[in-house]
Amino acid sequence: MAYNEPTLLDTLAAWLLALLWILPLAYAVWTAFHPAEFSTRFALAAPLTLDNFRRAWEAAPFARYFLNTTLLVSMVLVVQLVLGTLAAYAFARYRFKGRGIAFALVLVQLMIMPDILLVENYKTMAKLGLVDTLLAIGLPYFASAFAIFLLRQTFMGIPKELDEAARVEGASALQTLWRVYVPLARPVYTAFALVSVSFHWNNFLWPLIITNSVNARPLTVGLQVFSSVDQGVDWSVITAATLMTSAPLLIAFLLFQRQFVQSFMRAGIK
Amino acid sequence: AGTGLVHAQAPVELQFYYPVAVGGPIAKTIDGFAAGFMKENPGVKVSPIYAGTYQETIVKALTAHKSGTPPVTSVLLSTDMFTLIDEEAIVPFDDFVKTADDKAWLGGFYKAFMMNSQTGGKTWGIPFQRSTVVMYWNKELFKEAGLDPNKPPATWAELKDAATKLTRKDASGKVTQWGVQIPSSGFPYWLFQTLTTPNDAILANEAGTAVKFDDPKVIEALQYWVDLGKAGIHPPGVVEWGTTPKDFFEKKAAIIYTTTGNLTNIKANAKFDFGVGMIPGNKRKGSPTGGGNFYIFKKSTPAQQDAAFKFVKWITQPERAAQWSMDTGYVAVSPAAYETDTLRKYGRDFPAALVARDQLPVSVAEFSTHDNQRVTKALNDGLQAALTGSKTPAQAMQDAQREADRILRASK
Amino acid sequence: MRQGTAAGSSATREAVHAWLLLLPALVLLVAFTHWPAVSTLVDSFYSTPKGSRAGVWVGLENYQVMVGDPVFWKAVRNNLWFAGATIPVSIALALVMALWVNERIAGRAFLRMAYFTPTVLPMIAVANIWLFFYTPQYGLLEQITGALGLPSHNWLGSPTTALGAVTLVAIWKEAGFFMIFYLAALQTLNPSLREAAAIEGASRWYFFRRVQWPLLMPTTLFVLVNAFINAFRMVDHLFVLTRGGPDNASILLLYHLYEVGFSFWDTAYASAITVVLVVVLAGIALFQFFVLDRKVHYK
Amino acid sequence: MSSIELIDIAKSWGDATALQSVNLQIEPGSFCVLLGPSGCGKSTTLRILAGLETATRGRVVIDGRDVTALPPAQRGIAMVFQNYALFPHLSVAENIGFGLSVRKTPAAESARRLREVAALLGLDALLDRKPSQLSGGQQQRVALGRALVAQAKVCLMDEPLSNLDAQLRQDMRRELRELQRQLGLTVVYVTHDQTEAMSMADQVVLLNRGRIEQAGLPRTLYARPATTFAARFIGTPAMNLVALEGGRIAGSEVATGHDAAMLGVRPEAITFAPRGIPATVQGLEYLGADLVLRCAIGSQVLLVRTAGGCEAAPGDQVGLHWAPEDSHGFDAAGHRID
Amino acid sequence: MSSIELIDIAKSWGDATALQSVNLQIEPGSFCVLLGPSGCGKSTTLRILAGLETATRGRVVIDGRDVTALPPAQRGIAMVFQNYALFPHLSVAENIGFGLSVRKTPAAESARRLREVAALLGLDALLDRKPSQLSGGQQQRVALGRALVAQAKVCLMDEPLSNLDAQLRQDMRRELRELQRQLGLTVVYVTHDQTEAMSMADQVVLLNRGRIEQAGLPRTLYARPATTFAARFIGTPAMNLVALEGGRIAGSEVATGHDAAMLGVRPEAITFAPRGIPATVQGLEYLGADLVLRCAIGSQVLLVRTAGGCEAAPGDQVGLHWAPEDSHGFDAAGHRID
Ligand SMILES: Nc1ncnc2c1ncn2[C@@H]1O[C@H](COP(=O)(O)OP(=O)(O)OP(=O)(O)O)[C@@H](O)[C@H]1O
Ligand SMILES: Nc1ncnc2c1ncn2[C@@H]1O[C@H](COP(=O)(O)OP(=O)(O)OP(=O)(O)O)[C@@H](O)[C@H]1O
Ligand SMILES: [Mg+2]
Ligand SMILES: [Mg+2]
Repeated sequence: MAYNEPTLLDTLAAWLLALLWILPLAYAVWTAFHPAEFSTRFALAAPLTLDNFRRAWEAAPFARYFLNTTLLVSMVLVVQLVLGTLAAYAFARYRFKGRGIAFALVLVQLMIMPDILLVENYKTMAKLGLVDTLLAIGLPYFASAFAIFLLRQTFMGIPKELDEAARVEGASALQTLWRVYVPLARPVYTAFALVSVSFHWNNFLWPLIITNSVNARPLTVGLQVFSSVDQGVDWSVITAATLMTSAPLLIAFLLFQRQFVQSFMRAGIK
Repeated sequence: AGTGLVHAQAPVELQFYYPVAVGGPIAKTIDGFAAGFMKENPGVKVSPIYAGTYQETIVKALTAHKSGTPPVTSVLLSTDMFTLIDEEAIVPFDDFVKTADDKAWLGGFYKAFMMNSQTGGKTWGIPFQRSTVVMYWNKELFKEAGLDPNKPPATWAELKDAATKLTRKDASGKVTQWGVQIPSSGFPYWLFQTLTTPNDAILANEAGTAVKFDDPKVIEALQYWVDLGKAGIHPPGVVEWGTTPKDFFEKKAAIIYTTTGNLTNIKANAKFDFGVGMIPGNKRKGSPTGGGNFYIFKKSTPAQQDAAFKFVKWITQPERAAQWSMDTGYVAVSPAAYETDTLRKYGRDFPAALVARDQLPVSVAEFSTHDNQRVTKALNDGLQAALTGSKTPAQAMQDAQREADRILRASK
Repeated sequence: MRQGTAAGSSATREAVHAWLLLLPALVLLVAFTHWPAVSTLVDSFYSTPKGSRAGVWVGLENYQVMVGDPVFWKAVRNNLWFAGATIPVSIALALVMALWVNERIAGRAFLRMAYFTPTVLPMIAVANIWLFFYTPQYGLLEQITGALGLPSHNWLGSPTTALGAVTLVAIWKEAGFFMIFYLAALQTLNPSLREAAAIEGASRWYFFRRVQWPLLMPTTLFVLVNAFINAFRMVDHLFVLTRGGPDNASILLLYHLYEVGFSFWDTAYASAITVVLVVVLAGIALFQFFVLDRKVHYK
Repeated sequence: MSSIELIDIAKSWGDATALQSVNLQIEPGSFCVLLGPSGCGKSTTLRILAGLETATRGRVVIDGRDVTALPPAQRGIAMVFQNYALFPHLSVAENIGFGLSVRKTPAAESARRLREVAALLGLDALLDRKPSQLSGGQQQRVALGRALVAQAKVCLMDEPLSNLDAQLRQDMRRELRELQRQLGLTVVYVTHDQTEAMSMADQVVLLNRGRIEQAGLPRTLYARPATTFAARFIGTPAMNLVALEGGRIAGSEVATGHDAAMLGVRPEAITFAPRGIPATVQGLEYLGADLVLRCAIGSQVLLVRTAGGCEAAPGDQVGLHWAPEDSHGFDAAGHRID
Repeated sequence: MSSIELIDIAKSWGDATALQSVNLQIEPGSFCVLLGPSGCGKSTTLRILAGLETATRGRVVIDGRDVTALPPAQRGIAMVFQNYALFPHLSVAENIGFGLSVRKTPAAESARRLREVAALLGLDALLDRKPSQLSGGQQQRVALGRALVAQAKVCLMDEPLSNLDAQLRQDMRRELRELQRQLGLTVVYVTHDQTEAMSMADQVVLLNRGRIEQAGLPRTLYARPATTFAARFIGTPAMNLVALEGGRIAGSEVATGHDAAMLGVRPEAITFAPRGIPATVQGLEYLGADLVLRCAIGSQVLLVRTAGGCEAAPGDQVGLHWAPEDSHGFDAAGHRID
């Protein structure tokens, strides 16, 4: 209904903010498709070119990197979601001794910068013989405090009646989780998936350090080639490479943002 | 040639980390070298591993080292030598230099490059992708300013003079074109050496245990830099390294100081006639070298180290060095490389490429000490403080000196 | 009596279930976070090992060094400033964005994507693009201010604006990121509450203040804790933009920590900074969490 | 006092049609009850009136003003939602006072009104509770309270008493009706309870499958149902509808003197008379005050309501009687024949 | 068939006491109705039985097995929630079939049962809808369907018909009762509708403020209320409770022959008799089939239920009569005097 809908003023403000926010992307698009001399000048008559993309594509085995990255982010996402869901459920719906401490221990992961743990984790991977594998890139991120925390908050907000109804129907804890909590938290899963995929798609330092061969290396390692500033920033090729690597993410976002539209909690509970 | 009789069935694994610090298909060139080497040495399997920027490469290398599985060899900054020695991560090359041929090879590099590769009488690194700072100038702008485009400033006084003429302002008094631009972000100390060296000051001793930031000659050099800014012919504040070439292309700066590694880039993107010249002198001429050396890691097996040595020697042979220089814009590391046909021809067609070489005889080591990055930071902070006007040059350098002394106390 | 034990055994069973659910995550956490973190703590009481010279026990010396380290204190001050700006601004922006794109606003899909771009774009590229925006003379900002006839300014190169400039990038990055979580949370709110409020004649602001905001508290708590931590963790863009300069004007704690750890290779001192950083962060974040969690309305 | 007019309202979601063409006029200050089977469109009608749902077609006029395109807040209405729609994080007092604080009613005034409403609804002791700490009926009362406290000129109530016990419900009915009269409210009230409809309504509107089946005074709907649907829907137990075959009760020789397809007689209009129409008791249902007998005549079955104390057993033979004015004739299409 | 026993159950949340000490025995295969005013603890009792709430004290025994500490899934029960608790993300079919698929009932079998239940509840056409696309009554039927399809031995229903129209409700009642008999279910049923309680229950349990006020056969509760509370609660309109002063109706000279503090007479037990007790009609309420008159005797007011067709007007003088066996005496504490 007309109620609470954004006014014209809102729409204007929202668009203004959006234009500001998308400026870097817009700049990337402009620069990537134009010759280098137009990377700082915005002339409508500027000729279009795909040369920047060609240069970027040739600089590293991007096809292989795409494959690696896709495998990596899928693996990480799936494991994060599974482990995060289980743990979040325990925190949200069980009362047990040590819950506060366990949760604090999980939260602490948020504060510890993963890069600080590089050396130790490298040692562990070396011991496990995992150096230079996709698994090694993902392993430290499998248990995500971020996911656990987010899902806990979400699960706590799911009406208790639905949990009760499922249990009365004979569902075990895991069945309840799978059939009630998970589907109801779908927008949040979508949100987390987008964020996790974006993060691991773009994660750089750890993958660089723990991998050596093209077989295990992700996209960002290829992308990094262009960021070298010893000879100055070449915006044309950086932006082309960025668009090339980020395009799948942007498209995925456009597709998945629809998942947010569905709201569930309308009926069934008085 | 007959030294390495290796069993074919047990190839020696040779992991080799390299950074990429300039544009271009560097990975392809390196892979090509590796393949070429393996063809000639079937007993060795070289795996070149791209390891990011210099900084990321050393993080990767030292992380691996600390976990007991370092690469066999790696290209790292020449200035990381002391750090690597202190970490006991590398071995000197001297142990592998056995034959006369080896000795000749080792003696064949430019002295300026070896300054950063040797200490305490030992050779710890072999120059590979080396550079130096040179001056680029826009000939068109020179013409417009009524200067001789083929006669770049050769002294501080000339530089200041030319820069003054080259500075342009619009009606509102806003500068639209700077006379000269010396970047000061990231590694200001390196660019600063283009001022201290001509002023006949050497910032660190060869052992890397003492620095002389508060030397009046150093302060004077800094004062010159600051004065360029105060005179309104050099951009104020800290100037970004990464955008400096672009500033040059955009004619926002008529003269810039930057690495020879930028030559290819500038050649490709400058839409005007430009010149490459030696850094203007004052009391003398001179510029620091920079870039990366090969190191051999201690925790690898003797067989691997031997193979690495062979590889390093192979890859720095004049033909390879020449090719590398052409592909990347780095300075070839030995005079012999410049004697090769390829480079000779290249130099003929593109004389600017030879400026760095010509400058090498007066070049000095890139600033490096024990606890290198920490001391460097002290210097960088001081430089930036002076350039942004929050301290006087003298004050800034005295503070930096005090800090450096404190840090280096432990190394003495 | 019997009832007591029956209830007791059911509580035990619950606890066993809960721990089983937690187990996989906890094992990985301990292996890849807590264990290394503990060894960091231990390292902070030793001197930095150099080569074959193992670290020796130095007690609190590394911490004393920290207290006397002016760069550390500069980083602390900068970081507090940075946090004070990024946390409220990015949360507020995220919320406003989410409220907008949750409604049937014109061009909703585009707006959502626009706000989300900071999360999608890799930091390497983003930082370089922002570098262009900030570049004096022909940078985007200059082109705009120049068109308006304002004087030129070296945003990243002057100590007065460098920190503000990197803060802006952080806000840009964070707001779009948190927007996603607010958006997801808004979708799980019961729409009939909006109808009830509509009938009561509540204005949008009132509805937001009295209904949406309190019901979004679980998400706000999540976002707040993360924003707080990120204010101390988000330094990637510094590597490209200012490297903490000029003269440490934009240095942040974690960047300083990286310098100490990966440039100076003073791992012991880095450990000490890590320990302090983690302890302070954990203290504040856990305090936030455990105090606020009680006040948050969950269903 | 506000008048309400619904003009040719229709509503569908995709294939699902909730309302077909509803035309309705509600007098200012009157109490209109919407009745009808589950899913017939009562709530939808209310929600369109409130502006919570946009009608697919038609106009809503309140007080002569076309409000079709107006948001709910500008229509000057209060509403009790069928699903309560309480704010889960607000206390009972805050829930009830929500609208008051929106409208910035002075504190003293709102406190007074809150107190009054809470007392009326028996919620005094629960004002600090959250909805989740209330029983179903208590929640419903809070929802009712939120609507009452607003004192809007038009009040829409969607089954506001369905979860209350009989006694409370009766009290509430009386109070509501009183309040409505006092304040001159126009109330549109959905209920499935006929007693409620009958005792409270100035006008009863009977909906069936998204159409108005009959609208009028309660007495009219009871005494002169316009269709068999209306006849069957109103009254408990429902009106007996007996199939006729040539004026006789189907399967029997009993002539009725009606030339209709169906004959309707209310169970409470039938009395026992020794010389009445002979019938057989087939079963009985005990309802406390009443007893409902199932009696067969020919192939047809009639329910008869009698006093609870009555002694009867299945198999008994009884004589049934009803007055001619208590019988209603319907044609084959189910329309009343007069 | 399962028996149920509640032994000394108490429940409180902090200060708020919902149940004080409930002892209840429910026969296997019987239909037990919980009655009581809003907030008296009916839902709480059901929830404790289901294992959704832990009693503060006491034990729950089902089929002789102490299930106090058992989780809901292991108690072999089905339940209709007062607030439905439908899964918003599942379709009607999936909601109803939830328990079946959780228990891995074979597909053919579940499809059959689903079909049957849907047909029974008139939900056939709505099986693919989401709960948000249903009307209130339809949602309630889905909730009912979910419990019925399970065919658990014990079925708990919390006001399962409150949002249905009278007709559907009557059909449902009959169907439920039939199903219960057929399958031998033990049903515990909460309602606020006395007709429902009276017509369906084998045993009625009247709760008041967390205590059992009276439990027994429906007829007993109606005919012999143990307390004034029970007397007033059961029956619509409620039983008249007239204060006596020395055996006389307060404020009048009418002697009753009772030595009690209160005299109870049901409105439907009162008839008009020219020579009855003189009274004045004060008001009337039209209920369709019935008319309820408010008549004053002395300072006391009595309700009288009479046929809807009766003509009476306020101010009329009437004579009232009731049989001695229809009058109930209560002492000052409200307990029945026999
Ligand atoms: N979580 C809770 N905290 C405190 N009090 C509660 C809570 N849940 C219920 N109560 C109180 O317990 C009492 C009994 O509640 P219950 O839901 O059993 O009532 P009920 O008999 O089902 O009433 P209704 O017919 O209105 O549904 C009520 O007074 C209610 O306010
Ligand atoms: N969002 C929707 N999508 C599709 N159909 C809907 C939707 N909402 C309601 N309906 C259908 O519209 C019809 C009318 O619904 P409405 O809620 O008005 O019924 P009602 O008369 O209030 O019934 P009840 O007495 O059961 O509450 C129902 O058949 C329902 O299934
Ligand atoms: Mg409805
Ligand atoms: Mg209840």
